[in-house]
Amino acid sequence: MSVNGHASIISKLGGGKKLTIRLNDLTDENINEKTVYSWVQQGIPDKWKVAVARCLLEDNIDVDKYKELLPPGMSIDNLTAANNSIKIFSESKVLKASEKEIVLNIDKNLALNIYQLMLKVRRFEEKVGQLYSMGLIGGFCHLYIGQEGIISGIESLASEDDCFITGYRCHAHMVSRAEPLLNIFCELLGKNGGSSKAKGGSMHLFKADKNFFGGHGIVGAQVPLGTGIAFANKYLNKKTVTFCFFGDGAVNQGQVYEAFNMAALWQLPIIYIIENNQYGMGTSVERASAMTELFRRGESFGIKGYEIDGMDPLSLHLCMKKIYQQVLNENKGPILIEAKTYRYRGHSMSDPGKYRTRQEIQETRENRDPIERVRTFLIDNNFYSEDELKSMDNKIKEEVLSASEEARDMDLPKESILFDDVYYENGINK
Amino acid sequence: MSVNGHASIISKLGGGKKLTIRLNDLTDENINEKTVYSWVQQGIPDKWKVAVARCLLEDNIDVDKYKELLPPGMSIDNLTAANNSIKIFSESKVLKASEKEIVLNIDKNLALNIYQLMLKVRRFEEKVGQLYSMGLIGGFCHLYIGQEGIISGIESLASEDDCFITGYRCHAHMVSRAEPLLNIFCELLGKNGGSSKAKGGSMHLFKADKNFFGGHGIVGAQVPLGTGIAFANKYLNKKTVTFCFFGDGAVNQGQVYEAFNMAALWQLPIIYIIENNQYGMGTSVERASAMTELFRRGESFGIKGYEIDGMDPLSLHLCMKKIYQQVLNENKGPILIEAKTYRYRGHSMSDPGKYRTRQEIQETRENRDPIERVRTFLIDNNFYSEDELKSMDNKIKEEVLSASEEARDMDLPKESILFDDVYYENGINK
Amino acid sequence: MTFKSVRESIRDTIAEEMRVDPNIFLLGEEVGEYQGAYKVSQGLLEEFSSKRIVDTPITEAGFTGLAIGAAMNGLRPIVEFMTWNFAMQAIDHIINSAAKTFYMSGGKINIPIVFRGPNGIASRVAAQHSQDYSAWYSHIPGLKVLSPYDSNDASGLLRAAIRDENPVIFLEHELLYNEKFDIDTNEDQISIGKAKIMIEGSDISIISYSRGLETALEVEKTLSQKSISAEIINLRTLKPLDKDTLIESIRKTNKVVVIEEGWSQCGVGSEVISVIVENAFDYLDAEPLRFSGKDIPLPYAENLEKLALPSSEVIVKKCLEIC
Amino acid sequence: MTFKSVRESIRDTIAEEMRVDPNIFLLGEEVGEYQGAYKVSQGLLEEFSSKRIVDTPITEAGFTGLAIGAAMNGLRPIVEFMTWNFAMQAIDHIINSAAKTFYMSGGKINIPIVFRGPNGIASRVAAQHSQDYSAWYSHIPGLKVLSPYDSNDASGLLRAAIRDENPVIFLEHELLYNEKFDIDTNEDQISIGKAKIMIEGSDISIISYSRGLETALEVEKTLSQKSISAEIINLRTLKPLDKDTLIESIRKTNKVVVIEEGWSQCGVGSEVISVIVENAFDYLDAEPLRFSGKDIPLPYAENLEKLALPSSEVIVKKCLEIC
Ligand SMILES: Cc1ncc(C[n+]2csc(CCOP(=O)(O)OP(=O)(O)O)c2C)c(N)n1
Ligand SMILES: Cc1ncc(C[n+]2csc(CCOP(=O)(O)OP(=O)(O)O)c2C)c(N)n1
Ligand SMILES: [Mg+2]
Ligand SMILES: [Mg+2]
Repeated sequence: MSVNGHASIISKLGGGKKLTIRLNDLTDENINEKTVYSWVQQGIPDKWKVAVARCLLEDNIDVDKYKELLPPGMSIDNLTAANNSIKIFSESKVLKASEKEIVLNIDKNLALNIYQLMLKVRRFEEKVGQLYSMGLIGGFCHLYIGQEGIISGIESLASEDDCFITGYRCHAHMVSRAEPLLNIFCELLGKNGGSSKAKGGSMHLFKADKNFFGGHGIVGAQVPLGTGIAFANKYLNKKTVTFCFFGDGAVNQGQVYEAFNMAALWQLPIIYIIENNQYGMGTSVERASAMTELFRRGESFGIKGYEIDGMDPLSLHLCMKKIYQQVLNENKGPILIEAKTYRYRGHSMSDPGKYRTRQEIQETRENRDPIERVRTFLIDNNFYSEDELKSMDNKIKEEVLSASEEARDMDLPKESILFDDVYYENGINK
Repeated sequence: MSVNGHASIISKLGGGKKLTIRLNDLTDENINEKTVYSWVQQGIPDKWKVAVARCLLEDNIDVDKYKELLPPGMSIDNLTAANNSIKIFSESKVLKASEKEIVLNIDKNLALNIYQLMLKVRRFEEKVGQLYSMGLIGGFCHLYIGQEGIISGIESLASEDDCFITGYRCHAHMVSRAEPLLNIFCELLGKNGGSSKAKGGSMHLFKADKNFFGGHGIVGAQVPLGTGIAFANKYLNKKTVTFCFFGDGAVNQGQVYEAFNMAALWQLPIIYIIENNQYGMGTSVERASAMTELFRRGESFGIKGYEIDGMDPLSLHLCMKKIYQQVLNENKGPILIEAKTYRYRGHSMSDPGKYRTRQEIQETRENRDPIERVRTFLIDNNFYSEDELKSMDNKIKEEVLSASEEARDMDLPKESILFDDVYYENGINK
Repeated sequence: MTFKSVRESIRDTIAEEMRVDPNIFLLGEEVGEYQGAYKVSQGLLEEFSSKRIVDTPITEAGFTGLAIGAAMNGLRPIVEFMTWNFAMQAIDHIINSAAKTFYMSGGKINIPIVFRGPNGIASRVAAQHSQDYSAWYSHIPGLKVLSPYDSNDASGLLRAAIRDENPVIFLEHELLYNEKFDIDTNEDQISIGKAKIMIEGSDISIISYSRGLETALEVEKTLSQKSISAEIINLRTLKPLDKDTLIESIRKTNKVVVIEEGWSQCGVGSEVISVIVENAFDYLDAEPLRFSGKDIPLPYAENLEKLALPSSEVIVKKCLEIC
Repeated sequence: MTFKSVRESIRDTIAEEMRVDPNIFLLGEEVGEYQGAYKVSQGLLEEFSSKRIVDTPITEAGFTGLAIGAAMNGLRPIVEFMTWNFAMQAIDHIINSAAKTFYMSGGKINIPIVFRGPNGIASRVAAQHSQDYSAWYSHIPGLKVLSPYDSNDASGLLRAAIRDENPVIFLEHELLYNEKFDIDTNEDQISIGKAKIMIEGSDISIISYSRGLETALEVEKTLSQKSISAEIINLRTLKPLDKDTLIESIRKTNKVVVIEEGWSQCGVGSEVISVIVENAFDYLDAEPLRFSGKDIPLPYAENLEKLALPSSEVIVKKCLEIC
């Protein structure tokens, strides 16, 4: 394109003065009006061609015109990504706190909290697995072992007023929201004293007084439900954030996108968290999803997404904290998080698990275990000694053991409660 | 960044030779190895900085490194859009055939076909509107007036083996697939001889022998159904394309995304066409959709999307033809099209239409009418005279009138058919 | 006594309740700016603003789940389905998330929510838009199912529904919206679970609900001309069913007819008949009669559509046979 | 005569039919590589490849609609729902797209498709995973609804379903999958619409379906020890219901008991009772008895779960009262 061509572009864009203002607006540089005027004679320098092309694009001036302005390695399509309407698409990305940030921002107490919660969940789940194998727990039973970093990294930044909701893999969320272990064990064992009066079982745990809304057995259902919880919080002017957890399998459910659209349309204070443990039952993400970058699944609905390593609880905590504050204080919800994680056990206790290799599991356990990771952090930073951590673990194990023993000694629920809780005002259904 | 910095970048990228190969690979230019070598001494010129930054990005070399390489007006996020993983996102775009392309590629016959089909649909629908107002048609009745450019631009490139499916706004698709007008009128009037034996009415028209699969009353249902039609074609090794039409309101239905994911996962030969007439009943796109660039609604599922002006039937025809051939011959399905259009009438015949201004309708009719547009083309290119077109119109009007009169004279359906067609082997339900 | 249409009765009741309780809100497709697809919510947006009259995208599963979530967390949603046909897209949430949660949570989480909209047939809209869901919903424990006939039912039952702490299914009928009836101010709020004897009689009990009562009342008129005294029972609540009223009536009349526009198999009629034969077998002097919509998807043509619904002439004829 | 489990019978029948007709394919969640959540499709992927044994994402509405579309266009899909509970997400397609299309299109488009999977209760999986959909589906014209009890039913009815040109609902029972039964080779294909008299009797007719028959057979055993001769009827087809067999049996025994695991209101039992009193009223010597799952969401605890289901002891006691 001749210098003449460039001159005509500049005039189409309103002349040197207007263009200067636009370029300063568009970029971080502070370009001088004179300089821009000089381009009429000298042509637009390579450095500025992209910015000028963006102006042309904004004004919808014929496409062919700016093709030539683009440097090698860029197409018009790439350029459009720079303009407003598509901004959202390029904002999704992988988030990670660096080692340095972690050391600077996570103190002994916080790390301990995260560590202890993970450990409590792990020991609890291990015991549940044992009880199930002994035939003491019925039905389906989905363990969270391997995924503890996610709930712990989040619980440690949330307030009690913040709301949680998840699917059937919900024991950890109960532990996290401080339900006494005894009650959860009683529920799983089908005993009097169970969190849901032994009516719901493993998949239907709730802790309404701490804003944990369950515990839902239908894959994906918690996404609209959680969106409604956030809707209510906004309606009631409550300053809280809702955390809505679901799986990489659930992510293909249509109702998820119906909820995304409404959440984005009404700017609801919710953070959606895909716990991507890489399998929905026996189906790997690749076999279930055409687009496997699940954190991008909100983009078609205007929701920003971030991928975070769920096996690195401290990094997750820091990244989530920023997002949490944006949603809480700056009305930046909804946001979508894909937390990469892994479950060490089968989908449920009855899963033969032939769809993946032992080695895959082994390697993840050895190299990426979230508890080990924080343990190392605690030791490396001289917060605790090996011995201290060992005795901490023992204490938790004892707590778990004694709660489970106590639960085993409990009675079956009274038969008289069979017809209770069908309707709120009791009795009508009897 | 000093020249030294640039030299280190070049070495990180494998040196001048490797870099040359990569740059040639990445861009359309043919850059010389010597030139690239010279950058070690002289620094990377502005023109090439973007391409080099892309190489760094590809190799996952620390982000901060290439920040400085980017010209004003570009951010790293924009840059990522140029790289593979997000390729799909930037491929969605607005398509349009230029005046020149239209003149070169659309001959008299083709233009006439498109014109006549549009006209036939319009005159048919006008008559239906009259009959409805006279109380002769019952229930809901959704007219297609204003949207004729879409079906006509597509029918004129499709074969009889290609499959169509749509929602309740389906009269035009029947006309397009050459159902005798008499049968459609009979159906609408609830008469013997109706396309669906007067059992389905306006929303449930089918022409199985020409691969039109209806005519569905549940918003969004046709999207999985259409996907299944394409699934069957692929399974049976039939070389055909399925065109699945739905509205800007339907686009928020979750099942649409379930279908998108499967279509993309299994690479089905289907083209989804959003007929964006800007309203779902009384709700404008802006009030229903968080992300109003509906052609991007497939991106989160790996489906490329294009926006096309549905009021410019000749341009639409040419753009769609390319896409059609890609899907048919190159297995490039699924593809998503957003055809921008407008309905001149109410959502259904009973819509008071208070959600938009008369002026908005009037302006669209006057400035963007698809029939007028092709009429002008036919005249400007001296294919037909005003008079010829006038008499064409009269002929169509007569055809429509006589079919409608004949239909009005038909009997009501026989009462004996009431229990037919519940089950395939008749009689069981009597 | 006021005289008003069913449509206005529903609208006015919603407005009255919303004025009292700020946590009640209405959501659904076209309820706001469009004033409701069937104009039931006319004027509400103006009074309550878009915070409380919420237009949704066309996403039944999504907004139903959202409303249930909101109900779990302190609000009292009224969900309008443009018609109940479209609620099938959301039925998993209605059953699994709304009806079962109170029980599954051991009484921890109750869901005060009303699902409402036109149910059953409209005029000439064919099979996909013409299904009666009365039987399906009344099959489900955890739900209450209400089926108003006249304006009085509409306002009194809807008030009870909105004030109820449980998920309530409220089945309106489009072809009754325009009908005007007297409103009995003594029945400001109608007890859920109670049927209403609309006309007392001694020879035969005719039991129906919703628009079926139009037919029932026609039948009663003809029978009374033939000196047969029919008792007309309006079920009002389909779940829990008012067994007592039904049984008592049959003990008196010894004959029973059930009329429903919906399909017969596992329908409301089958339940009513079963309850009666289980509990008043010895009082029955003739086989119970059931008149339902024909066992076919509803056809579009005017003559066929009419044939598909229960006809008062046929019912009268059959009644005469057993009376 | 072969002796095999219900699970194998279903699998083998699918395989046999697939070998004959290349347009039959199976799709659903985990049917392929995982070999079926309940291992019903064990080995099928290996034999038929992923073209015909199609693992889907967790998208019930989507894959159901997709399968129906495929059936409109020349294929014969078998859709496996991991359990019927999850089919609620897809029920709009089953009813509006599958059941109604043949009628709405005036006979132009038929949908040869089988929807199958475990229905009703499993063990200890609580309310969201424990619903019996028999009553709902048999309410709908345009569907055929089959409910096998033993291996013979499973293979014979499934073969009929797969060969049928209409949408067929095939309701299996997880707790029967492992049970082994004789297969009667004379019943290679069982006629849809015919009930089976499993045990002939003269004193009382006990009618049931699916796992309810286990209870029915227990009851029969106890009654026969007390010299009461019970006729056991296996409904097999829930829609269309075999009225003739039911009526004939009652004409003989003059007493009727219906057992179902599902809920009672508008349930299968209510329909059976209605059909009987409408058609054999004068033959009934006692009020019909109905035993159903309790009208509550199914609880998780072992003792409560048991209480929620019909118990043979209670049934025997009631039978003795009327016999
Ligand atoms: C609607 C529905 N379909 C199917 C199921 C059966 N099911 C339970 S869990 C599950 C897999 C879900 O996988 P994912 O979302 O990845 O969660 P994860 O189990 O890995 O935590 C399936 C298919 C269900 N519960 N609900
Ligand atoms: C599931 C469902 N919900 C609601 C309706 C009622 N309804 C019919 S058409 C329509 C609007 C659809 O708008 P759009 O998809 O934009 O199509 P258009 O009418 O503009 O062609 C609605 C809400 C329906 N038929 N189905
Ligand atoms: Mg998973
Ligand atoms: Mg529209």
